[in-house]
Amino acid sequence: MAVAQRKTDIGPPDFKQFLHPLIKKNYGTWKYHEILEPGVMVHVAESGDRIYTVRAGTPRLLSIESIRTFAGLADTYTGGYLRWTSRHNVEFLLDDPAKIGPLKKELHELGYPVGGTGNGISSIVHTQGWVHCHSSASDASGVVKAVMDELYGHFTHMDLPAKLRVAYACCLNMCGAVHCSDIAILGVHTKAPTINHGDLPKMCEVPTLVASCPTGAIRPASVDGKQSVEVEEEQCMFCGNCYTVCPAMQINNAETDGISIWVGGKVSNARTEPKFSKLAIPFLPNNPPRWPEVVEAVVNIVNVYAKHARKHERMGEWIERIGWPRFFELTGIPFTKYHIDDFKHAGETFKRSTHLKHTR
Amino acid sequence: MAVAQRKTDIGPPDFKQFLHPLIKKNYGTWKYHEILEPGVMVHVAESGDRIYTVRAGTPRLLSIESIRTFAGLADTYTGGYLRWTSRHNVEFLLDDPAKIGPLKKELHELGYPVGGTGNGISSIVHTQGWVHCHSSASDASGVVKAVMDELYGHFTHMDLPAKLRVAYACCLNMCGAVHCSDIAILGVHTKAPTINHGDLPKMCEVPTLVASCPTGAIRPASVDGKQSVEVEEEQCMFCGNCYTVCPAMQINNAETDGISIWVGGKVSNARTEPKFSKLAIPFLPNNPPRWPEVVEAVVNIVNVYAKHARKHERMGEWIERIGWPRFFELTGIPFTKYHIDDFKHAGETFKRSTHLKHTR
Amino acid sequence: MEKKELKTPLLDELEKGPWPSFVREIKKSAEKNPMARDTLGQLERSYEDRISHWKHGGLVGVMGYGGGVIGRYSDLPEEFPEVAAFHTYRVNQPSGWFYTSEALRTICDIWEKHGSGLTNMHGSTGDIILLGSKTEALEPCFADLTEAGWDLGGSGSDVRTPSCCVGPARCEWACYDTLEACYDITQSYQDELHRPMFPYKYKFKFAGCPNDCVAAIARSDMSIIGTWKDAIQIDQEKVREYASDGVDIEAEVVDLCPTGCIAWDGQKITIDNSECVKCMHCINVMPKALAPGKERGATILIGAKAPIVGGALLSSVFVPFIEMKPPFEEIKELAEAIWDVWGEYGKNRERVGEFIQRVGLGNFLEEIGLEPVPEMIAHPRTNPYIFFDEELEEDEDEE
Amino acid sequence: MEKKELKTPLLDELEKGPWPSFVREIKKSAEKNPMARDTLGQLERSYEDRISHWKHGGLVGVMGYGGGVIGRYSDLPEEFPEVAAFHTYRVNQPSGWFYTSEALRTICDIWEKHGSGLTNMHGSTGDIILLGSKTEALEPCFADLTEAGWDLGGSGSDVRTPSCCVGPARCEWACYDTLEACYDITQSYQDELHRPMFPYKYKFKFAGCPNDCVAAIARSDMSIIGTWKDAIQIDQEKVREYASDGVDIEAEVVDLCPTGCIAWDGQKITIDNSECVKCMHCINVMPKALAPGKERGATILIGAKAPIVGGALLSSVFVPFIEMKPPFEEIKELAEAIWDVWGEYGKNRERVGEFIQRVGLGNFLEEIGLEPVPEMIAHPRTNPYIFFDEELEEDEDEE
Ligand code: SRM
Ligand code: SRM
Ligand code: SRM
Ligand code: SRM
Ligand code: SF4
Ligand code: SF4
Ligand code: SF4
Ligand code: SF4
Ligand code: SF4
Ligand code: SF4
Ligand code: SF4
Ligand code: SF4
Repeated sequence: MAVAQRKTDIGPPDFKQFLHPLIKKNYGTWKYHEILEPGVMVHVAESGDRIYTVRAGTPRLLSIESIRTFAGLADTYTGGYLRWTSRHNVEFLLDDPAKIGPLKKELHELGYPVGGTGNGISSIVHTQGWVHCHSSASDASGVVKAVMDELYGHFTHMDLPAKLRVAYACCLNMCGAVHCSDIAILGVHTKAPTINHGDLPKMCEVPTLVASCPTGAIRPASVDGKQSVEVEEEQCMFCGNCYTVCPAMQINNAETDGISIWVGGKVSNARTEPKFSKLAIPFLPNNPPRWPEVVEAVVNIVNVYAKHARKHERMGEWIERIGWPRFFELTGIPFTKYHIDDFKHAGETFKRSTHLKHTR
Repeated sequence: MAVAQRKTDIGPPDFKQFLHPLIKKNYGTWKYHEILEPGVMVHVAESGDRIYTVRAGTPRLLSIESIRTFAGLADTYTGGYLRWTSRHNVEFLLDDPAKIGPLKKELHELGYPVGGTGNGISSIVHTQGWVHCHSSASDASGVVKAVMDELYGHFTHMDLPAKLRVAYACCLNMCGAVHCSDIAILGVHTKAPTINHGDLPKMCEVPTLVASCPTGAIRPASVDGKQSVEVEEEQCMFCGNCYTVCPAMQINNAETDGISIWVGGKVSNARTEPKFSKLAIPFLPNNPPRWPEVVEAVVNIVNVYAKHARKHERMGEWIERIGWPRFFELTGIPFTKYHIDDFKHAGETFKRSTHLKHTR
Repeated sequence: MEKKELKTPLLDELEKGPWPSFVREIKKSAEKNPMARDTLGQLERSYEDRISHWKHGGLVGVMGYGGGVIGRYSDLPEEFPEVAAFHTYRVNQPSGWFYTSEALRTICDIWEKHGSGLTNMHGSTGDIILLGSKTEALEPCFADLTEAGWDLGGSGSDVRTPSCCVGPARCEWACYDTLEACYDITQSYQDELHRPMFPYKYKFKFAGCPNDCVAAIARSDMSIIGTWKDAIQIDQEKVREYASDGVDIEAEVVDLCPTGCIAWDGQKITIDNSECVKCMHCINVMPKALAPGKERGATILIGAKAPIVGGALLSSVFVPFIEMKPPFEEIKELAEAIWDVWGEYGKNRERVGEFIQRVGLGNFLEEIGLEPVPEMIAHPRTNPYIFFDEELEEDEDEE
Repeated sequence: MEKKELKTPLLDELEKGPWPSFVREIKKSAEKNPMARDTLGQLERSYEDRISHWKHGGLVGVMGYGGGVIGRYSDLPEEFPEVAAFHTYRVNQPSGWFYTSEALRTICDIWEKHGSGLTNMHGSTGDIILLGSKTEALEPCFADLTEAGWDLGGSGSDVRTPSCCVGPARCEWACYDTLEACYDITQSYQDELHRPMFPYKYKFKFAGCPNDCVAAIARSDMSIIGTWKDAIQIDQEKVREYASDGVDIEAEVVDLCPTGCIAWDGQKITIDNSECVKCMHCINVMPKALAPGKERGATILIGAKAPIVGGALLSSVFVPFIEMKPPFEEIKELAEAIWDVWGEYGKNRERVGEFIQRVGLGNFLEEIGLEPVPEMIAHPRTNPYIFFDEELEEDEDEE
């Protein structure tokens, strides 16, 4: 096979060649923006120029066929200019407001919803799941699809007190900003790894493996005369780190893998400082293809939030105002010992004051 | 010597026998109180009865001569009833307001200042120091006396934005609520213990001693053929725990012991949750008999606080409002690497947002 | 021994200034008492040398007791023979530090007879500290003390002398009887107080309301802090009086309420009591107008301690609300359950607050037999490292 | 190989409902592409079995690069031979994810030729993910990509593909040129990006203002977040417009300002800019009326990471304010200084945020040669365990 002349370290193409002429002209001199309707924004430059954005949801996992479709739409409506957002939405950049309607119509017909702006729910940042990752405690795209089918109305309408960012990760590695999301859906393993003693000596170095375990649950052991390891099950917190360094430590388990729900994180510095998400539901079963328990749990939390939070109040800000006891009360989620931190900084999460509401 | 019949486990006397009759009568039915002037309060019962309190500062270390003097004052003015407060002040309990003036006058003449109530400075909770403790990095009573001589006006006048609680402890054991004080003055060792290899094998068990060190700085070693230990000086954080378990680990050091200053702690749940004090000044020299550097540092902090805080704002509440950068700016205290936590939960004290004032 | 003139130029400096002087106090006793005189001498030496001249204590005490006396020896016994041994008693104070002049005189007389004549009124834990006794005087002094109705407090790995705020004796905010609770608990645990058998010390402190005038949350393994459940009592007439007397209710009260649950319309305040976190601030500012509710009790918190060696801790919520009526059975059951678990699994010199962090609050609650409630935490865990039990799936299915 | 009919009843369920379906996407490619077809088949099996059927990657990649390709193998290679090896490329996206239709078509054509026809637009780090290539296709595909002007991003223990918010291209709040900074840094560190030589991964993210639309503070080892120093720009006329258009300025702006530094008198707002912490909230609510100040730059924070294995971290302040002008020398000097220290002393798989906590921020700063400033911390230490240097006394005497 004739291989083309090989280049390396050229880096990404210069973004400037991909900018809409109107953006190039008004680069860095935007004055303000308005959200005209869900998914449609205008940014007005000091020059008076206006660039219109139409944002559409995607499943992130895209066939090249769909990308070509988007390219076609761009050619028709934007002179060929488009971008993606940090949450996997596609954005078409128009200089002619008259084209917004027709573009929206086409997107609608193609099944890509226009929305995701302002005080609503945007696309769920997510990860590989069973589509490509070996560590995943659940699928990613399937859970996301099932949940978004129910949250759809909050994508196409800006009807929540504030932005509500949902994220999904399929294992504790948490690829994505899952740990700082208003609602985080997280695949969890709940059983210690099964050791393949046959493969282990071939595939892995025992000292590296032993060192990989943060709780020291893994110890060298001789099994059937071969150098291998054993796991002190009581000490295992199912982090999967051993599996990352050694494939013979099978952490995936069809029976005991499942999903946990976390709430109240945020990234922006708006009003309050960025926050981590906190545990709401420790475990829900893996129930493909539509994970009804997970969908129901997320929808319930969104509904309670939508009903009780004040304008501009993110999930975490709302919960901090009302207090965690009331969050559990209002959502009906049972509080368990699993909610109580017992990791390194656990003591920092205990309530060290008498500021209590005593309403139960 | 004829020893009286020996009793044990009788416990403390029943407090009820020591209560003023008016207190006994109105026990648990107090309605409200007023601070009539610094050090003088009235508590009014539902029955309409009134009990007056005159509070006076003491050095805490009292000769029985002085206690007898207080007893005499009580006989004269209160029918013999008096108490001490949780901050080592003495309180005389009167039913006759006409006696307040004469009692105050006598106390004044005896050199016991009346005050310590309301938004001012009460007595400094403190510890043994060189008067009785073997661990002390500095004296207690002497530092307290020198500081209170300068803060005296805030004891006899209620002229601060809020209560300001000063506490002193002579070593990191922190006997007293030093760690939650508006201003804490704390004796510190700053050099690793000197090991008395001669005494060590006689006085201490090496394994216990090794285990006592939180940083693992102590290791068994054989010195001149005897079982002893050595200290990895770089790992020592001068906590003195080894000295507590083994007298041969001499932590006291005339050259390198000194005093640190901490600010912004509180105990009450009023408004904000209780808080720990935080490091303001890592080290000031031991300079008996009047510790001028320490006195100056404390007075400076009090003055800056008095000038800038709002009404009802405790030291820590004020600092949290203005931010730590401004605290260091206003007080002129240099910020050093010692202020940055590097202990177990250090990461929790880093600034993890962009909420900054950028005014420097 | 011949009485030399004692020069204390450094300490004399501390007789100057307006604040009452401890040097003056030592001198008062030193006039008659040779132990106090040597105390003064040795202290002056410390001031010269910038170092303590005391040595470790070693085991001294009174028969049958494991605590209550702190042993202390001078490292300059030749120069200051009267304080060669200089042990202190911790005498258990009465609840709320209430005395009669007569009771005080009794103590003074005993201490004049057996010791240095120096005291601390009081120690940081709350005891009457009798500062400096020779070894041979320990037993006779103890006998006289008990005969007069006084007993020793705690030291070592035992229950430490409980203490409490002035409470219902002279404070309108006491949500339970701190003095009675303190007395009852102290009397109930005389054995645990006098005979060290725990992994480390265990302190009780009783505060009548969230102002916590005895600093319970900062320095007691079991902090019992009064609170209430129902509505704050309001006398609107008096609120208006404060307003017209110059209290800026908007700035001083409304704006400082941590939950923003008070409103003031110039005529009356309204409180959304379901949002109130019982912080006391509004009540503190207007004691004539506001008062805690009527359904009163206490929050039990556990685990406070000073920094040695894992870092200081504040107590954390254990029971959000408990009624506080004699004989305080729930408190006792709780304390004993804690001692059982901590006593069995706690390490030497591990305070209960550290122990709980080591074993995990969730596991600890299970051992104690207490239900986890969200009031115990500031927020749920942020890390995903959950130790799921084996029976997880079944548990969940039950819901 | 014969084309059997593929039944995917479980996945078909996920074609229902209003949200665009990833199953539909896979099917689109599966119509022509056998790899996509086997992806679908194996995924259906995962849905039946409730488990992933992928195995660890092992070392695959393109010549001369240590990263940019994630190796992946099926554990059912007999049943799904087309995805027996199914590696992904991470193709370095352009700053701000801007494309032309032409550029996209080029990528699609290359990927049609060499791979599964499936992509992620984009990966969580920001790359264009080309999902599924056989081992033998890796080199030719890479050659075509670079020929067309595209290069790979990072994977493994190297600089990871930097990403940035849309910034000055379409946002009025960008306090510096995020796109240029991202491009410049990416180009400057091609070697560090393609040849893993660090203890672990190192991510850069560039956000133009504290809204942080690229979640830099949550997931980048070096988070460069735009901010300003001077006064917020105010157009009072427009403020009044918002007010009359129904924005409740008191409730929505004044009450929510974290430092309470805005006031509104019904006619104009006043901001005490010395108290403003640049949180963006007031500006977010009234974009026509308010804008960040003119003295703009960025705050550099370091150390964010996901939880594995010491718990998640947010980045923390490292340089409170820095000007952001090409060629971004300060950022580069800082990054390189960090890599030197972390590279030398960091443990394997220890992110820089964890490393700093292990060695102590104070020590780290000394190594890097940066002055400690109080902006770096939320508050000073509360524990008294200070590692005093030997030269302490002299240091202090100098002041
Ligand atoms: C396009 C995008 C940047 C990009 O380079 O791709 C973007 C664009 C804008 N963001 Fe954003 N944000 C984008 C991701 C984010 C993220 C990151 C994320 O979600 O992972 C955040 C942090 C979220 C968090 O805190 O968890 C983010 C927090 C904000 C905020 C602060 C919201 C808050 O109150 O906390 C604003 C201000 C506002 O909306 O009032 C904001 C405002 C804006 C503005 C209004 C900025 C402007 O003047 O143009 C843009 C339109 C907002 C809208 O969608 O309503 N943008 N924005 C991203 C769109 C994602 C999407 O498709 O939905
Ligand atoms: C007598 C005493 C209790 C005792 O049993 O001995 C006591 C008595 C009262 N305290 Fe206290 N407090 C006493 C120690 C404390 C302590 C403990 C300490 O200082 O170590 C605290 C916690 C301090 C802290 O947070 O660091 C304390 C925090 C308060 C507060 C809350 C102040 C705040 O805003 O944070 C109040 C309310 C107020 O003053 O507005 C209060 C209020 C009161 C009232 C007004 C209660 C009442 O209605 O009678 C009493 C007179 C206050 C005064 O002195 O102005 N008391 N008070 C203690 C006197 C100590 C002294 O001699 O100065
Ligand atoms: C006398 C007293 C200080 C005072 O001048 O008032 C005192 C004095 C000593 N304390 Fe204390 N502590 C005293 C109240 C406290 C308090 C305050 C309290 O109880 O409210 C604390 C902080 C609260 C706490 O318990 O954490 C306290 C925390 C310590 C510690 C650190 C314990 C910890 O877990 O962090 C030690 C070290 C130890 O136990 O080895 C200690 C150890 C000591 C020793 C026994 C020194 C030793 O290592 O052997 C001191 C004997 C001094 C002497 O020669 O008389 N002392 N100690 C206080 C007891 C008097 C009394 O009974 O009323
Ligand atoms: C593809 C991607 C997820 C996605 O679907 O988008 C991904 C996929 C993997 N990540 Fe990730 N990470 C991806 C973004 C992230 C992010 C988000 C980010 O970069 O903004 C994070 C959190 C931020 C961070 O870096 O901490 C992230 C934190 C991890 C971790 C935990 C690292 C840590 O220090 O805590 C691991 C575990 C590891 O490094 O061993 C990890 C490991 C992995 C591995 C390589 C699995 C492994 O153990 O070998 C995954 C390969 C999946 C596959 O088969 O393709 N991935 N990973 C993202 C990269 C795409 C891209 O280049 O654009
Ligand atoms: S979150 Fe875990 S399972 Fe999911 S893609 Fe990342 S490493 Fe793989
Ligand atoms: S899953 Fe984590 S805790 Fe369990 S054995 Fe593996 S590395 Fe250790
Ligand atoms: S603080 Fe330290 S030196 Fe002072 S009395 Fe307590 S144990 Fe002794
Ligand atoms: S002083 Fe503390 S840190 Fe230093 S050797 Fe002793 S026990 Fe260890
Ligand atoms: S704690 Fe409360 S009840 Fe006790 S004295 Fe203080 S204010 Fe009164
Ligand atoms: S007690 Fe505190 S929280 Fe409750 S209403 Fe008063 S100020 Fe507000
Ligand atoms: S981070 Fe700031 S500058 Fe960047 S897109 Fe978001 S709002 Fe605009
Ligand atoms: S940016 Fe934030 S802190 Fe600054 S004035 Fe606006 S709301 Fe207040």
